[in-house]
Amino acid sequence: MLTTLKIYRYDPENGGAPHYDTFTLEAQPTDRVLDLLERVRDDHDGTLAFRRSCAHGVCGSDAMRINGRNYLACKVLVKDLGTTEITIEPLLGLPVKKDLVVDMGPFFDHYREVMPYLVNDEEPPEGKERLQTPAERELFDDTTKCILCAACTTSCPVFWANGNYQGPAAIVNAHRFIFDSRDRAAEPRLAVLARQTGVWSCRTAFNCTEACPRDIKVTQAIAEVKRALVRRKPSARR
Amino acid sequence: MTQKHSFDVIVVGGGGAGLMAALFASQTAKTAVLSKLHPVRSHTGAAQGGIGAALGNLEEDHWEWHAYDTVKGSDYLGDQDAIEFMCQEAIRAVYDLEHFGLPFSRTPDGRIAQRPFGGHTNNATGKPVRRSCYAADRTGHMILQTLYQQCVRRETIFFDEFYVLDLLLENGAVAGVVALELATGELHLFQAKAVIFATGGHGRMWEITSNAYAYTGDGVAVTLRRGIPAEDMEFFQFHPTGIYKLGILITEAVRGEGGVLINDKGERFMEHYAPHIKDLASRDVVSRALHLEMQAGRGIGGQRYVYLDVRPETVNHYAALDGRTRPDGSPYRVTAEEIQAKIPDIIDFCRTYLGVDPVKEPMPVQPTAHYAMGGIPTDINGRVVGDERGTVVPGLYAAGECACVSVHGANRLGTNSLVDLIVFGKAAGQDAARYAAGAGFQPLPADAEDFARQQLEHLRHGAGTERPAEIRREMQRLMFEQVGVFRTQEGLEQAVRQLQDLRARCRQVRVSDQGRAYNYELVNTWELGNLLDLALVTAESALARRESRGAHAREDFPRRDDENWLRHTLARLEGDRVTLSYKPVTITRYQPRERTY
Amino acid sequence: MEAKLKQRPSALEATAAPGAFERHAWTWMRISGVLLIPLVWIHTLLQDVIVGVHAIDVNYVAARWANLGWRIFDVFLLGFAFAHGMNGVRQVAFEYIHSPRARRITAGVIFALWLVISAIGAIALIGGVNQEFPLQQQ
Amino acid sequence: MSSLRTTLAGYVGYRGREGHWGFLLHRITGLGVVLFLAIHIVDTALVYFNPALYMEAIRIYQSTLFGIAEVFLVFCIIYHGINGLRVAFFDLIAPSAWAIYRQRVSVRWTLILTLILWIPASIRMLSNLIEHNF
Ligand SMILES: Cc1cc2nc3c(=O)[nH]c(=O)nc-3n(C[C@H](O)[C@H](O)[C@H](O)COP(=O)(O)OP(=O)(O)OC[C@H]3O[C@@H](n4cnc5c(N)ncnc54)[C@H](O)[C@@H]3O)c2cc1C
Ligand code: HEM
Ligand code: SF4
Ligand code: F3S
Ligand code: FES
Repeated sequence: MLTTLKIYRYDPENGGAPHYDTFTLEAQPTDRVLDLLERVRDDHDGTLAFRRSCAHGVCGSDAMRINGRNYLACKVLVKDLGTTEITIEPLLGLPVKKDLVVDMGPFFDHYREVMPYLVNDEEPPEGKERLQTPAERELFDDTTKCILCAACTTSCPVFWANGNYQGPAAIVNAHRFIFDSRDRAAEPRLAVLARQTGVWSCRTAFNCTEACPRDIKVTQAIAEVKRALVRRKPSARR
Repeated sequence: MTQKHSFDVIVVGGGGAGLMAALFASQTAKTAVLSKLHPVRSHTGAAQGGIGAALGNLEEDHWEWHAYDTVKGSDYLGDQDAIEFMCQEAIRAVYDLEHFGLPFSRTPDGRIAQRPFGGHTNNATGKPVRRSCYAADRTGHMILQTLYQQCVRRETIFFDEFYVLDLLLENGAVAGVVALELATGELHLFQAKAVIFATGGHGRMWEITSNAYAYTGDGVAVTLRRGIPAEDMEFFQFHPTGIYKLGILITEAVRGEGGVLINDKGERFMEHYAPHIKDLASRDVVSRALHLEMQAGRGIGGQRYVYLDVRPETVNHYAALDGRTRPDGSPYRVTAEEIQAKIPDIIDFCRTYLGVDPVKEPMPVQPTAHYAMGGIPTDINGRVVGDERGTVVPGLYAAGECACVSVHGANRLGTNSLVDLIVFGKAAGQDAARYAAGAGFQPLPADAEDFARQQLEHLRHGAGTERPAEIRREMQRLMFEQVGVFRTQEGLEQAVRQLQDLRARCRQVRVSDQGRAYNYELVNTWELGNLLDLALVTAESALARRESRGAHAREDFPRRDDENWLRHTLARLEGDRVTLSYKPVTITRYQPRERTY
Repeated sequence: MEAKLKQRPSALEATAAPGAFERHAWTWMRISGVLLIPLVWIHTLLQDVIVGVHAIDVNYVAARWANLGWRIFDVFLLGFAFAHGMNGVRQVAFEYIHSPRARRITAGVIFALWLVISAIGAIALIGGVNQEFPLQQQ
Repeated sequence: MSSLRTTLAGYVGYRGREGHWGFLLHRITGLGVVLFLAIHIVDTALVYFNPALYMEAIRIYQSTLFGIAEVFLVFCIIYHGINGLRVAFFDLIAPSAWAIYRQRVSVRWTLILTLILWIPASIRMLSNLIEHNF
């Protein structure tokens, strides 16, 4: 079927203002939007810039706005969109570098702020694993799935207004460690998230959860962090 | 203007192998990681099933068994000293990962959970053994994330979206690399005492592949251009279960959990090909079986696919027939919920891309180009070996899928690549740091980046009219048809001829994007050139090897020929000419035997 | 690029950061919100729906405030609703205003407004309807 | 980049689902109510400071225009209240309810409930208005 792609274009070197280009191409209902972008670059306009790698929703390269909503281009099929007119735009709230490529720097800055790594300076048992029951692991299973695609953070109305807000992805990655029974740094991590730019900025707008291509219950994770903060001993309030 | 940087160790690639190398090298040496993708986008994140290590958490297991299975899986082409080293180290490596924070799935008593995988057996009984340590079906994702997290913790220096174009050798030793910064289109010169390549595989030269767009064999192509041979390139693994037409991988863990392959007649055909471990035979065996079934018209509806069936009723039916039991001895039975919990991502892929729910319907699968056994020849310390006599290239290292140690020989066992990354990534990182501590910088010539610059200029401003996408598609189709699961003399000769044509045409390409920032067209075209180099080497190596071994199956030479071919291929590329030489296989305790499953 | 090399999180310095104000504010919005359901809804139901603005005048207010229970009700209403609302305004404002200076000023203005208007309301509630004025003027 | 333009473009242009619209409506209704409340406190306080002026104010409230605005005000109060209750319940008591299905359904129910409460109230208020003003 004939499909129309309207793609956001911006080229920093030609100094031009952002505009939209339209391409018409033949598509199967089961084509990924990423396949269409590939075809545009291959056969219509080689200058189109977008990131991609795995093409099946596990590397997090190609989050973008498709018909007004954040998706991974490789995880949404033409038939899922229910229309043959497809508008493709870069993520909102991050600086656009070229066409559909955005600067992920601010996103990863927020990620790094929450200490996204296991902290446990006790000697691990020599030549053995640290034990963790399936029930303990279940507590943070959901948030280990994050592929850092930024679909959530750039769909969040609070983040649009305030780029200092750490955003759902950073909170998800903090959650992954706060609730890991092996970790010992929940306190400093919670302290980061207790700042005005942390979890309290979340207004439960829920766009993040709807956008997450890994089906992570993002808002729930944020709520769990909030609860951990509310229930935390006052001693943590330094 | 070219920017210059200087580091003791440069790691090229931010996947599992690269990050592991960086973590260990940076402990003592000034280290930086250059990666064309942001590290968390690396293809290690796509690995699903697990990482093999004889922890014996659920039943008896020994690293020697793991080593034997690996040797046998490799069809005796693997170097046994390296295999023994890897299987021993695997245990440590898995615990290291756990200590780094990797969220493995757990046994009820809190230890790392393990599951069966193709080719992993109890050596005493020949039955499948639970050796694959896993985190649901996202083991690679967890490894990649965990290693990246540790790098964040240790403030590893990254140059993200830097594309390495060239390796600089001076006086026979490493001097540095040349890289293109994607964001600006500028060239950077990195001076280094040691360079570790960890650039992953090159499955994108085939039409149907489980591999990422980024899998274009850059590391092997760069070293090949600089006179380093490529080892065993004819051995490329086709995974039996890729999603029909898309090639997206359905992990072997699906069969480990009890899934079976079914042909058009409703038969579990693997019974005929591997009477002992059936669906869990080694990948080359299963891929060939699929191919033969389809050739005989027993693909579903006569098409080129069969069914992979993991519906609980099917699993339970065949588990009962096989007499399969749980660790406690009770009969093996699964429910839809258990399947869902063990392979959530696979189920998600099938729903998304096929509209098929694997718990209710079987999945259409076909063999998909998956893994490069061959690559840059190295020793067990990751040092690149530049010739058949074992001469080490000072300062040059390789690890991960782009390297060939060789532990996978003619056919890699499932879960062994992740082991390879961790074990040899670490070894390479440590050895590179040690080397850098005792070595000085090689002087950089004034024209260091000229080669890369000229090539880029040629692509940008050449007079040609060829379109890179056309050439790429033709190459992919050609390779899938002629250099696929089964190969013949005529097919390979034809492939070589046509590849030469394609290479000639590729010299006439011209990219339309004249810009600098994020010029992906330029990069993709460069990658096409790399793939064509490796495709030619692959086809020539395959043409010369007149036997069938592991993943290399010749219809005209169906038997393994240890007398003439128990040896590694080393291919060199000069211009359009491939020259081949050979080196012996290291054998310690496992003598070549017939391989049956 | 060099700027990217600094990757150490500011995590630990955050421990010294702003205390628990935002947490209390968050809890406050929820607790006060729940209390506001009876307070605001009864008030609205009575005044706007059942009685209606056309029936309201100074005498009506005087009659209502003659009852101490209603006065206490209104004290709660004033206290909870306005503090809830003004904190809401502050939260919204902070979302759009980022510089610490501008935020301080905004917070100051909102706080002052809250204080003054609450005080006006409180004085009226305590003082009641001012009978000194000749109502017959109407 | 975060900016007012991005924000407004997102509010209007992002094709968010129930949560997105629920959030915007909560904000608008909250701000609307607080603006009214501020005025309302001051004008009611006139019963103490200046009862005559209070009567002036009441007369404005009794105008047709304000009568209609009042109907919307009541909508705001009902919606904001129910939605606030919903949010508070999920946050404080059942975080696991922050899941896609429950969220979508609960936002829809919030609107339905709001309408159920608001429509009879507005009928009564409007008939009041018609009775007195026309
Ligand atoms: C779908 C799938 C499932 C798999 N499942 C399993 C499994 O269950 N168990 C198992 O053991 N193995 C599995 N494998 C195999 C295994 O995942 C890979 O072999 C392994 O991850 C490769 O890791 P690597 O570190 O070598 O490369 P990668 O992780 O791919 O990293 C390559 C890195 O090199 C960089 N790079 C490449 N070229 C350049 C360049 N020119 N300049 C700069 N940087 C460059 C890339 O940016 C990237 O960071 C699977 C593979 C696939 C495709
Ligand atoms: C009727 C019962 C009420 C309940 C249950 C309620 C509940 C809530 C809750 C839970 C929030 C926080 C939302 C969040 O943090 O995401 C909130 C925000 C707010 N409330 Fe209320 N509220 C009620 C009445 C009022 C009243 C009467 C006013 C006006 C004075 C008001 C004004 C506000 C404002 C301005 C906000 C901020 C909105 C935003 O952040 O977008 N609320 N309310
Ligand atoms: S939480 Fe989901 S949407 Fe957000 S970055 Fe992670 S995977 Fe992407
Ligand atoms: S969209 Fe934003 S407001 Fe909270 S629930 Fe998600 S982070
Ligand atoms: S290309 Fe990897 S997530 Fe889409």
